[in-house]
Amino acid sequence: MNKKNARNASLILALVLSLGAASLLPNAVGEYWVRLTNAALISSAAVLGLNFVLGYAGQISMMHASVAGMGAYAVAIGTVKFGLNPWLGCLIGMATAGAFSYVTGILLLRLKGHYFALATLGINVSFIIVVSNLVEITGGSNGLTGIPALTILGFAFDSERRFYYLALVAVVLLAVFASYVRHSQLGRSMIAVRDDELAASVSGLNVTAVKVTALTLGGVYAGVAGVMFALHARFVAPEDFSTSTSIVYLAMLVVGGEATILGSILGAFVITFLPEWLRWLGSAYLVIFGLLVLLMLFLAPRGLAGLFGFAWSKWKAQLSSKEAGKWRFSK
Amino acid sequence: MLHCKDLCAYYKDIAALRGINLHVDRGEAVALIGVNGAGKTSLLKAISGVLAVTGAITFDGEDISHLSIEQRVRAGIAHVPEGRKIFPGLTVKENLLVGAHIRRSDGHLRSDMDRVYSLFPRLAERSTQLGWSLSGGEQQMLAIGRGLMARPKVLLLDEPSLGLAPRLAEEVYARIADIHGEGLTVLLVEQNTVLALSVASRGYVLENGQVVLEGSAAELGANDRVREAYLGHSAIAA
Amino acid sequence: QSAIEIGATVPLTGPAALSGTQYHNSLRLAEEHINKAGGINGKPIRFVFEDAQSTNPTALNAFMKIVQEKKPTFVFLSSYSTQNMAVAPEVLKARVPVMYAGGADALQALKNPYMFRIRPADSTAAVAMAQFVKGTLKATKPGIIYIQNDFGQGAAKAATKTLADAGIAVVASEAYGGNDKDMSAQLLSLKNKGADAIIALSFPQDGALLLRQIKTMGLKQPIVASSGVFLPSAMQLMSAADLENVWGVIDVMLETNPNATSFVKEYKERFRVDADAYAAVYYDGAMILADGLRKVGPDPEKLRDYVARVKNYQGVAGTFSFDDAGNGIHEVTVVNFKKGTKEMVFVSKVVATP
Amino acid sequence: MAFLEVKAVSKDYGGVRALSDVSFQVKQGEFHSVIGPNGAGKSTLINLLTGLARPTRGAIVFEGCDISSRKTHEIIGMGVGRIFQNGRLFERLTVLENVMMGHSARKPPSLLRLVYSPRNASVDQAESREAALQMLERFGLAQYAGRQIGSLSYGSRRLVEMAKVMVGRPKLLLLDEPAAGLNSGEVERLMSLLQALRKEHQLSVVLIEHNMNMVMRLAERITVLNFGKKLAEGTPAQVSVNETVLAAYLGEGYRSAAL
Amino acid sequence: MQDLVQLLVSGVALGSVYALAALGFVTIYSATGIVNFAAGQFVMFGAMFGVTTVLQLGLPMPMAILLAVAMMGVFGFLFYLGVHLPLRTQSPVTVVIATVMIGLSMQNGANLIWGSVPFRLPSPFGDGTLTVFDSAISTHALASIGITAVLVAALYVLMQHSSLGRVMRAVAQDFPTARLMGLPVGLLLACSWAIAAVLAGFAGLLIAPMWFADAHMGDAIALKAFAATIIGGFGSVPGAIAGGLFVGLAEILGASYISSAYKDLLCFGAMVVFLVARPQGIFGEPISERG
Ligand SMILES: Nc1ncnc2c1ncn2[C@@H]1O[C@H](COP(=O)(O)OP(=O)(O)OP(=O)(O)O)[C@@H](O)[C@H]1O
Ligand SMILES: Nc1ncnc2c1ncn2[C@@H]1O[C@H](COP(=O)(O)OP(=O)(O)OP(=O)(O)O)[C@@H](O)[C@H]1O
Ligand SMILES: CC(C)C[C@H](N)C(=O)O
Ligand SMILES: [Mg+2]
Ligand SMILES: [Mg+2]
Repeated sequence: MNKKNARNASLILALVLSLGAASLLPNAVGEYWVRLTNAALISSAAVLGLNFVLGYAGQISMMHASVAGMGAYAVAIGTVKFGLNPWLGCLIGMATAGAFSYVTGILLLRLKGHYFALATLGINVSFIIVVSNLVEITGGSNGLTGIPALTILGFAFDSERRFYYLALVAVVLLAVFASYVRHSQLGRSMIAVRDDELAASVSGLNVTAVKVTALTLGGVYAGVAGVMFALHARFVAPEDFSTSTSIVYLAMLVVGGEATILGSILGAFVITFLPEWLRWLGSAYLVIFGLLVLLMLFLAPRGLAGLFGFAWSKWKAQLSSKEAGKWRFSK
Repeated sequence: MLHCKDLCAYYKDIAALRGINLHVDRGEAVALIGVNGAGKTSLLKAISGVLAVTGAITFDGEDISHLSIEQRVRAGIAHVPEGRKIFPGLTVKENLLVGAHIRRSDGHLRSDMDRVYSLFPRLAERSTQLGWSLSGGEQQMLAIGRGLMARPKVLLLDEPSLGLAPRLAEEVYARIADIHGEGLTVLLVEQNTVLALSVASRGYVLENGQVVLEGSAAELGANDRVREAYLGHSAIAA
Repeated sequence: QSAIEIGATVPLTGPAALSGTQYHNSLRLAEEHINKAGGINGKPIRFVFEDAQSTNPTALNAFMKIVQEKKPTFVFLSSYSTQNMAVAPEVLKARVPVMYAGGADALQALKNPYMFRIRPADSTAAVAMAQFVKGTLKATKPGIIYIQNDFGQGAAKAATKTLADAGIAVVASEAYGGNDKDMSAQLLSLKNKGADAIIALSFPQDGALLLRQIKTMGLKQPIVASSGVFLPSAMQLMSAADLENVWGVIDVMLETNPNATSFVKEYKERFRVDADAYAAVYYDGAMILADGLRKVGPDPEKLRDYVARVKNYQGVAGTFSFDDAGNGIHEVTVVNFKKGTKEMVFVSKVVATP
Repeated sequence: MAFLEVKAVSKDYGGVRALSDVSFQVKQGEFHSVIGPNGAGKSTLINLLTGLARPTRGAIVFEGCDISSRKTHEIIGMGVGRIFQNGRLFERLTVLENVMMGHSARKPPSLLRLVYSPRNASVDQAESREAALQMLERFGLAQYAGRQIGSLSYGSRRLVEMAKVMVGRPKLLLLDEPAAGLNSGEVERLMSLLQALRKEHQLSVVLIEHNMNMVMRLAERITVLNFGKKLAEGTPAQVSVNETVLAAYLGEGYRSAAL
Repeated sequence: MQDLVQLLVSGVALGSVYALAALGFVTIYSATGIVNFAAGQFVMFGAMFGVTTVLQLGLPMPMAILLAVAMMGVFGFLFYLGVHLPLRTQSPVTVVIATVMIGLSMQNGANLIWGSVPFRLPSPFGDGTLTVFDSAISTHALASIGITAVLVAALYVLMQHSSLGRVMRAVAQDFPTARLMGLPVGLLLACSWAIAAVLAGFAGLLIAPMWFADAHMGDAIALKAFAATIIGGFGSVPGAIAGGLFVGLAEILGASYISSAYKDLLCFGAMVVFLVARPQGIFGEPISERG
């Protein structure tokens, strides 16, 4: 089936490109830019996760930052307070984030649309309140410092450049898995649920189960992001995972292109870099940033990936548009 | 009254209409028939302005190709769309009132309401029920009623009998005949060819975006190819 | 010849801009004065500003950008503790000395040899407040109300401890969120628990709101509030009535300091707002730095050692003597207000010993 | 034992009584049709059969177990397939993917399966894809496989929906006006297709249709509803001459044509 | 007991403010089907326009307020042209993010125009304090409760019982079909935005004297107002009131009887529990779907 080949082709292409970039980039640019790239990669992980929840299953989750926070704090507390090995911390972090999403999913997924959105917003707010008040465990609003760096056989990911490779590999793996899920029956089911819950359930889907799966999967991805955040900044504080961060993740996804893997990553990069590029504008730059993103939405309402996707969908349409008229009488 | 010249329409790169020529004279009732995917709905959409086309559409002698949907409605073209498109959150009554919105409430509003209610008594019973909860047929009745509330000069009907019980379908067509008798011009798409030809004076057969056959109802009814493809057993069924 | 570039990450957008703009101004003023006075042995000095915004990652970005692009010999950080905390590890990596004004104790706990605080630590102020409540107000059942953030939580802890050490139990300790607009519940519980004095640990705007609501609710207890509440930006939000029976424990009362008069005057003329404590300390910081540059030259390590050794520097904001925890200022000022006016009256200077 | 048994079922919506104690049975492999005027309660009945609504009173027994309080996906999993009266498909999926969704009636998707046995997962994938393509072929939709649903005409959508349901290999097929939007030529085609599929999979069918031609030719038994009550039940022959039915539903045209 | 009364009074005052802000959400949602994340910034602009007309231009109070509200109306109209119109046909999520982004610009724009120093807007009702059931409440708070009530009633009538409201809802429920009915959809949407902006304007003008006005006042208010909207049931005007009071009271009572530090947790926790128990909010949404 040519469609599948094309899909794989584009995937492999993406891989090659990113690996190519990997080897070059860090030496090409200054440390500050590598730092931003790392930040963007970390966000990419989170947004790839959000893409399952919103892009595919169509649930507007406004707690994504807090889920990442769960992961981040799990590592931070584990390593700082209990002296765990960071790698073990990572696993715990991802597990915590996943479990957290799973539970909230079970609790909240009867809620539809905006009701779910706000309930999750409430969760995120609550998360912030809790972590800023459990001073003994979380260090309160001062946050937790002294998180150790990851190391393999003596090689520590403690500089921006070194961390870059770690983040890159992680994101590529996450992206590949995401596309694997998308093109499985599970991926289709998520989209089906988004399009029409009634029809989905009548196709034999347990709608709630599908949503919970999407949320949990997204949670694990967010967990990875959180874990990376903690091991990158080596410092976590409540405000890093506030609702506004959740909204930023949403913005990244929409700007990049809902329901597309490429878009999730593009969006994360654009929204991370754009404000930095605009710094020269002085105190007006956040105003301009907002307007620019708005402009992007006008020009590419289906997201940046939509622009890329357009050409290729055109070509795809050609394959199928050979009007084979059906049971017509003029034989 | 309504003239279409070389209408062509594309969805991205799929051709839905390929050079349609058609005319509906004042007070006429014209039927469009054709297999699904032939382009019937697209043609109605083109006339009401939902679908952008190339070619010329004139109404009452004026070129309306450049007019917006709103303007065309005000000019007197009402389109009862495929798939009912009832406002789910409005009651039956509210749906009808929205249909009548373009005519600043002239005196006839009440009487028109009553007319629709007498046409479809079921709607009167359900007048305070929300649109989404109506049965398929009830929605269909509401869609037609809403179209009539606009007091159009020409009424575009896309499969009005769809989902209606046989008896009601006949009734509806009898009413359409009445209204038409009162001078309303009608252009209708119908799968139930027999019914369609029972009110229509003329008809067009569409296929793959083109008019392949055109003639009076009688001619079409007599045409073997039409009988074979569109009348089939339904001739007996009706 | 090329100027000596000094980095400054200052919050210019978001809520933190409130105090950020203050020292953005005073640093620019300092730059002028230094250069007018012949610069650094003839070389001009130049401040390179980056917006730290109001979150940690953005503060970190700003710091990294400056460090990478300018390789500055010295950097000024913001006055927000959490931002300072977030940047700390990078400061150590970059091995560049910095001055900051975040108040939290957690900062000095880092023992980061490159970080110097140019403000009384929040705990210093809190301890002073506690001492004042006990000593002057003779309160036996004080209550505390604090803003729920690094500053409030830290200060509340310190105050409670000092009082406890002095054998005084805090009868009620109530928190409110930085965005809260109605504190009546918290105030009511202070009242019911029979507090005979209220320690208010607040930021500027919520502080003003708090004092107003205390009056609306008709609470009569004497109130001792933290420095943020008496910054000009907060003062203009309050009426004389709101300030009745209120004491302030503030970083510095510029009006009482002869060295400050010209600074205050010029600042007002230049920026058409009143200078506050934050403006003052950053100005002093810049001046201390200038001296250092003149004496030891633009070398980070040498500058670090120099600042660490500064003792009894008389600035517009008071006396700077850096201890080995990197704290520059150890005294705070107690003030209150002339009846029926908003005019600040000097009460005492407290040299707190944490 | 009856294959499907509807026992004295009633359904109220606030003031509206959509169904009032309706009973009938469907035998294994039977082709049973439900007809009645608009608003008689036919779709409501199917909603009850598929767990989209709960009966106010009465019970529904399928293969011996009471499904009136089962979840929809459970009922579908038991081998019930349904199409909606006004066509419901997944706009963001291609025609092929839509039809593949029917497969989940037999094998619900699972993340664990994807992670732990990717091989089996890909086998399922291929399987459902094959099934879907064949079904599209039979419904004459093959050339639409790659298309977005939004780009199909009304009639074609109805057929895609049918194809999707059939991929789930149901034992009991519930059709709510499948012929609506098809012209008689297409209806003929649909009928022969239905007959064929029935034979292959020993399907039992409940058909709701206003197209009497289709009903009379396919149905073995007919239940007539009117205002939520059962008006009559019997063979097509019996029903088509039943005066009340003619009056309430079929109408004069039918009588004249029938004679 | 006496405390309880005081708490209830404060709670109601607070709640009515949230409710007032929530009305903006409700209008936009029920008239365009969009959730406006810039709503908080709308309120902020209302307050800031007040700052300009009252403090900076020094106009007499009634005139100043009228002018500020009028400016908001115009702003709402422009907002439609600049933000919603270009995205009319896009998925709601896209539009939601658009409102988020414009909100960011509005906030920082305000920071540039009006600076970061907060303002204290004088109250048209004076600074007095009344004692209701011998517990303290400022005259201003009392007045704003009254005004909120009036606005709510007006909006309810407009939306549910006027032909304008009817067509507005039609446009929100099915845009393409609304056009097919020949409704002046553009005009209607613009109207809705203008109305919502005016409501937000009132909210801002009433809030500023109590809580001060600065570029960042919007966020906190929006969060609580959003909660109120949801609890009440999206798109329901009476719901906005019920929701507002729920949030206001939960906040105050929670702070006093359970824990001030965790009161917002309680407030949102209560909300989540509430939603789980009643997924459609108090006044639920009538629209559902059927097979
Ligand atoms: N939104 C769309 N995008 C792309 N192609 C479309 C779209 N709508 C219709 N088409 C194509 O245009 C052609 C005509 O469609 P149209 O709906 O006009 O047919 P129709 O005669 O109304 O069929 P039916 O009787 O089934 O309603 C079909 O081939 C259809 O696939
Ligand atoms: N959720 C609901 N709320 C209120 N009334 C409802 C609801 N669902 C159905 N009804 C009413 O119940 C009656 C039966 O509806 P149903 O859809 O079963 O009719 P039907 O037999 O399918 O008619 P049609 O042939 O037109 O589809 C209708 O009058 C409808 O208005
Ligand atoms: C604005 C100030 C009150 C900031 C506060 N002193 C802090 O340490 O963060
Ligand atoms: Mg059609
Ligand atoms: Mg039905």
